[in-house]
Amino acid sequence: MEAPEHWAGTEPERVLAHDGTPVGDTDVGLSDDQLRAALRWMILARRLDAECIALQRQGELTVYPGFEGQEAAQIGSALALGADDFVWPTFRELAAAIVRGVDPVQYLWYHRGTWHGGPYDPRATRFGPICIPVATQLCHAVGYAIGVAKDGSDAVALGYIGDGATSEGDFHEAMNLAAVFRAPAVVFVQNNGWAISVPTRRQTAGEIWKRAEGYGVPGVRVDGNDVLAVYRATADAVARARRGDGPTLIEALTYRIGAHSTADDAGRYRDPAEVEVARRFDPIVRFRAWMSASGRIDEDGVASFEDDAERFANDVRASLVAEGSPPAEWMFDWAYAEPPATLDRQRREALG
Amino acid sequence: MEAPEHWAGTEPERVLAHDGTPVGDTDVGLSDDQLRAALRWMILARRLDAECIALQRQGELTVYPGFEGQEAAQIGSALALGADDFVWPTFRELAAAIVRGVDPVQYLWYHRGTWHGGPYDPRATRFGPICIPVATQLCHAVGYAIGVAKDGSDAVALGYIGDGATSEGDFHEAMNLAAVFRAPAVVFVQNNGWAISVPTRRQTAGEIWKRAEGYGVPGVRVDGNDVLAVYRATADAVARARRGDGPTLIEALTYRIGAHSTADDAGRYRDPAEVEVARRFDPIVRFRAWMSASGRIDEDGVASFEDDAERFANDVRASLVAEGSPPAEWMFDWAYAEPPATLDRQRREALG
Amino acid sequence: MTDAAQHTMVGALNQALHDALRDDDRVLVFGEDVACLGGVFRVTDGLLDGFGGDRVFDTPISEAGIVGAAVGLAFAGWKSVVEMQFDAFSYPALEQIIDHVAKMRMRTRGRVDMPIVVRIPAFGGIRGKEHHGESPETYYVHTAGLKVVTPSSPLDAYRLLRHAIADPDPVIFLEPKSRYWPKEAGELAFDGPGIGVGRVVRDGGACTIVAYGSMVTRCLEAAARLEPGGIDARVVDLRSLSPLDVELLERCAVETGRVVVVHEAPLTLGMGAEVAARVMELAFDHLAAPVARVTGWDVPYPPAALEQRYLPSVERIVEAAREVVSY
Amino acid sequence: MTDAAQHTMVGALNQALHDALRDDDRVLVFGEDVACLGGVFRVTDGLLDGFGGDRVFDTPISEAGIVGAAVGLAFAGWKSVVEMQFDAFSYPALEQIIDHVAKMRMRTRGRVDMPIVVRIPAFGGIRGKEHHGESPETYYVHTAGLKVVTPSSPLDAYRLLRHAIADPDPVIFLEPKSRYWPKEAGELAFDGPGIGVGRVVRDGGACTIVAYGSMVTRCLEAAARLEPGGIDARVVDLRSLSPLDVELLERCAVETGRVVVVHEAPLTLGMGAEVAARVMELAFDHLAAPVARVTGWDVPYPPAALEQRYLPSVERIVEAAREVVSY
Ligand SMILES: Cc1ncc(C[n+]2csc(CCOP(=O)(O)OP(=O)(O)O)c2C)c(N)n1
Ligand SMILES: Cc1ncc(C[n+]2csc(CCOP(=O)(O)OP(=O)(O)O)c2C)c(N)n1
Ligand SMILES: [Mg+2]
Ligand SMILES: [Mg+2]
Repeated sequence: MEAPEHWAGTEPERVLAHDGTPVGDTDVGLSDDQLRAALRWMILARRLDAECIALQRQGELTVYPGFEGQEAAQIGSALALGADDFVWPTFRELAAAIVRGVDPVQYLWYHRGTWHGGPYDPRATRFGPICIPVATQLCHAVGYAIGVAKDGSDAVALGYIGDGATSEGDFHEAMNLAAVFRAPAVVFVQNNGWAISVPTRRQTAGEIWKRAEGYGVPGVRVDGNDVLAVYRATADAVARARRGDGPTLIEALTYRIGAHSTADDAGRYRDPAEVEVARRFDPIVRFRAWMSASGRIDEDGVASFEDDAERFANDVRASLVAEGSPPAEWMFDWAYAEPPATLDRQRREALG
Repeated sequence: MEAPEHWAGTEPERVLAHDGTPVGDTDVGLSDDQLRAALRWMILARRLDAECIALQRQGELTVYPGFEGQEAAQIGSALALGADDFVWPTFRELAAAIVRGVDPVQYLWYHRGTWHGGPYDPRATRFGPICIPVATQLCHAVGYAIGVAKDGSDAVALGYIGDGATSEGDFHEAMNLAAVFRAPAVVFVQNNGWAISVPTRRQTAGEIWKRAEGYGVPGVRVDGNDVLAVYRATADAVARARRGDGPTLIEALTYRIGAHSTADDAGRYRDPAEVEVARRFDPIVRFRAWMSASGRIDEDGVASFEDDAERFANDVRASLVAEGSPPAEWMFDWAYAEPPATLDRQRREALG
Repeated sequence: MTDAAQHTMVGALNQALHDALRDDDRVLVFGEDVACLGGVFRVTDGLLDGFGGDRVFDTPISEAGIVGAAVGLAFAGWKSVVEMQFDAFSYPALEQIIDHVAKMRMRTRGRVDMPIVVRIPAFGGIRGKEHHGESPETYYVHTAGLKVVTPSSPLDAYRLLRHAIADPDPVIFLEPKSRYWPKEAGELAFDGPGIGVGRVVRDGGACTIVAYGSMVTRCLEAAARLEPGGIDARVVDLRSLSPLDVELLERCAVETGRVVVVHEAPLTLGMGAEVAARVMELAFDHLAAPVARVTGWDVPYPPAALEQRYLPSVERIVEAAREVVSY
Repeated sequence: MTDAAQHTMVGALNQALHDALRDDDRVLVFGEDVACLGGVFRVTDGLLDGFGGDRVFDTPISEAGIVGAAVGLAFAGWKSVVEMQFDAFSYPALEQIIDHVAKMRMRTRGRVDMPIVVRIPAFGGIRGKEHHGESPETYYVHTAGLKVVTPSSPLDAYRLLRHAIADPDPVIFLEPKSRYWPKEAGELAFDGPGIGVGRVVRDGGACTIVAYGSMVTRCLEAAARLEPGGIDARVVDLRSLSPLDVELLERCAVETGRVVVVHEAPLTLGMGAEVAARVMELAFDHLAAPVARVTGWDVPYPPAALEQRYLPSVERIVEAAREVVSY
């Protein structure tokens, strides 16, 4: 196998070849500092992902869905957003979350079973609550986009979604509503080849980006392991949305290197050889190769990022394991703005 | 306005120009007798539609959704089906129903408020129950198609749906499932320009037939007022499905001449001028013009069809108004295969 | 608006939407056919003209998308009043309502309110087609995080809808179709009992008949029929199905000792079950008879020809009241 | 299978599916991740190898489509056993279930059966993520036309699933996740009580504790704790939530005069409401105390860290039993 099978078909937009040699204009609008920051985020994210898997094994997290291999897709797209833009994530966008400034410890409250959705402030961070029912968040993204446009803001909503989730009715309803209302929204599909045990070819018989035309909106297929291409495709879509030209559907071809989650045993349904092939297309290796070849970073620079990553991961672990259990009152505090009398009685029974 | 606005964009497949002059191969696989039968069905259907509206005005039907203007779309597609093929209708396919041999009186039990879904035998008639929650029937069509294929039958399922209903998640899920399982299904969209008060342009920003490519299946746009073109497009799709080559999405451009239903006042949202324009594209006038011009039928022939239609409509009326109310037992007889004890008690209370 | 003014429920609801749009520029009204057409029941008639397409707009046929969009709009600070065209057509939105509308506030630890009103023309009795006469209240009342209300009269419809739109929590607003057209005289006013409060619409000491929405009138008719026989029945309009006015239920149960609960929805796990359970919990020692439930049967809602054989009739209500009184 | 054999509920369900596929070649098993993976809980493990991809297959992530397809398959004479991966993920299919699965038989005047089984890993207690610990039974039990069952033990899980698959009517089959792994010894057998029949799992005369699914074990623990205090509690496993075994409820209420009902679902309109209402209707004169409901709170299901503060604890059940007995 040359490459993961779901990458077949239409060639995706690409700036860097798999080995890091440029095949397109590498000036995607990122300064050298920003490029170094992107590489740093990718190194930090991967290290954090590994730490989370370790934390889960040690019982500090309940279940954790890793994102190894998807760093370019998440970080390239997240970096293309402005401060006012709003992200509507699934359950696998921890990399995008930290880039957007979400406190990883608060984010991990979710995977620790401390609180639903992530207790960070979604309005302040412009990062929506972790969303489990697949595809439902896209409807929120579109509604939000319609709403900010009504206020004359030029903010954009970006909704992440996986390949498997595109089979849900909510994907369709959200896409169609976004198109009809020309909502300033970007639907970013991370096609990582798998939906738990189901490969993309059994999820759909077409190419996901091609669905765009049916909605009358632009569709883009991009190499999701090429951070520069992902950045450019997302930046273009965001600019289009800001201009008032409506939504864009982006399919980013990437790969889920790990199992679906720490609760999953991919060995039951996936040939390890496929993963080995996919590893040859590592997004960090590729970007780093170009960064050094183009003299933008040297060994020491990378080493310092790795040190940062080590510290970052250790800090997250330290703060997370120090977190206690939430008070039981929390069950009752936010079910309603003012709890009805009947619920107050239950609260007393539960806490008293 | 030259033509209804939702007909703009991609030119639909067409055999007869609006004035009835051939613009394509008129040999679509129908013998002269079959062509005359098609014209006869169209004349009968329109007359029956008018009768139903009268019946509703006289209180013999509760609410009735007319199909004037959609005769070619419904009859052309229904005639392209084989005896074993199965139709999954919406609430507006009375014309297709009679072509398929459904007893119109039994069908109208539904609009009379006598029984849900139509009390005709859906298995014997190969015509599914009248379906109200829009788009839901497409999932049934696809499941049925998957099922008959498992039995090695070469039967095909055809699901009708309206333009408005294509915005529902079930449209998407059904299309995607059909494509993934290469189900022998045909999804036939009657785009009549309106979904109650919402015009197609506010229902979707794209062209409906173009959604097909996103699912990896063929899509066809056909002139829904050209019975020959509709027949050919449907026959091709049915043949493809029979061959095991999977589903097809057909968008038939037609027009809803009447209001959404007898309960609707289209004057509140639709410019009557638009209807006048649409009337110029009458499917019966067009087909009849070609039939006579090509010497396939003469005035007497048409007159005899109109007499048949008159008799047909009168017979339907006579039998329908003779129908009494259903016995109250029916409420309890079929809720479960064997009613649970608790329900038996309710039954006695209700009937005793 | 003069005291003499006569209002239908459709008119009162329309006025409530109009006044809410006027008083709060964060309020939006959208759904299927609500703008140009003014709704299939005309409840939103004229709102497009009055407030423009930015605040009152038609959507594609996408109930899940409509409700999901309302969730996103809430994050952007908008208060959505959406319409589900008929009872059964709210079911495609149940996932969005149960998973997000009801839970988002708790999920975000109170940081994000969900001031969403989902208007649903509900219940039967209008000779509607299949899926046009259902009583969906149980699905919503059982869902923690939602409030569920239903008016029984035009004036109360105005008040309840204003309260629902002003509420920071999501409210499922069930409109009794069969009561859309009867008139009531009086002034449409916001003040008065809000959500969570039931009301006694007829006083009496022999028994309490509990109902809501479309059934309240029938219960009043039943009470009138019972009077000559010496049974003066109290009639309670719950108004708020969630939260329930348990204080009122307790008081009536204690004072009358006999309770009948009436609704169109099927018996099993219909509101009557909760009312019966609460009454027993709160007034067991005062009950002289078991709480009687007069409801629709445990079968799918029947066609128009049979709906009056399905819905609680005045006769059945009278019968049940006589039984609890003579128990 | 020898009598000594030990079975987990996962194993018993897997065997039931295997045996149903073997005994009836019209049975199909499909859903998300059920074939290659064998289900996220391994309930469908090995079925693909045993019966091939034509009868056991994975689907795209489309709950509405999956259930809708099952309806069409029923018209083609197939009996579908579909899996909704977790409780909350059955909500996207509610429209298909309420509008079609439950009503198609009546709609077609009995001409078309809907032999569909919707398997749903349900209830909480496994420290699951949001939407992975809900109790959806009320939504289904209130829907006329459906049957709803839930087993509490491996042997009964086998029996109930076989009965569900053999039933001509649609059955919602709720699997208590938290009881998937404990073992039970015995022979997996089809015969024995079917749908509509509850069972007494512990005899006793002081009071009756009614439960189902995951809560049955806790109620047995509670009963054991009550015994030393001289309270011999009877424990009833409803098994069938719809139809309800009202004869059994009546008999137990009459014989013990005191009833406690326990479930994970929120109090309001949870099964306890129906049980309480029925018990009052059927045994009012025999009741020495109001029926007590020990349930989840009326809030969204909490995160793992708090779920044991939400679920009925053995202590709360014991407490409630003491109260009804000493009432
Ligand atoms: C409505 C719904 N159905 C089922 C699930 C269970 N589930 C969780 S993740 C998942 C697979 C998602 O695959 P994909 O969309 O490709 O995202 P990925 O896991 O690859 O990031 C499924 C089926 C769910 N979360 N929501
Ligand atoms: C799920 C659902 N939502 C809403 C409705 C109410 N409704 C009935 S017909 C209709 C419009 C359908 O338009 P279209 O699909 O174009 O079919 P047409 O009426 O033009 O034949 C609507 C919104 C419904 N029947 N089902
Ligand atoms: Mg994936
Ligand atoms: Mg239409």
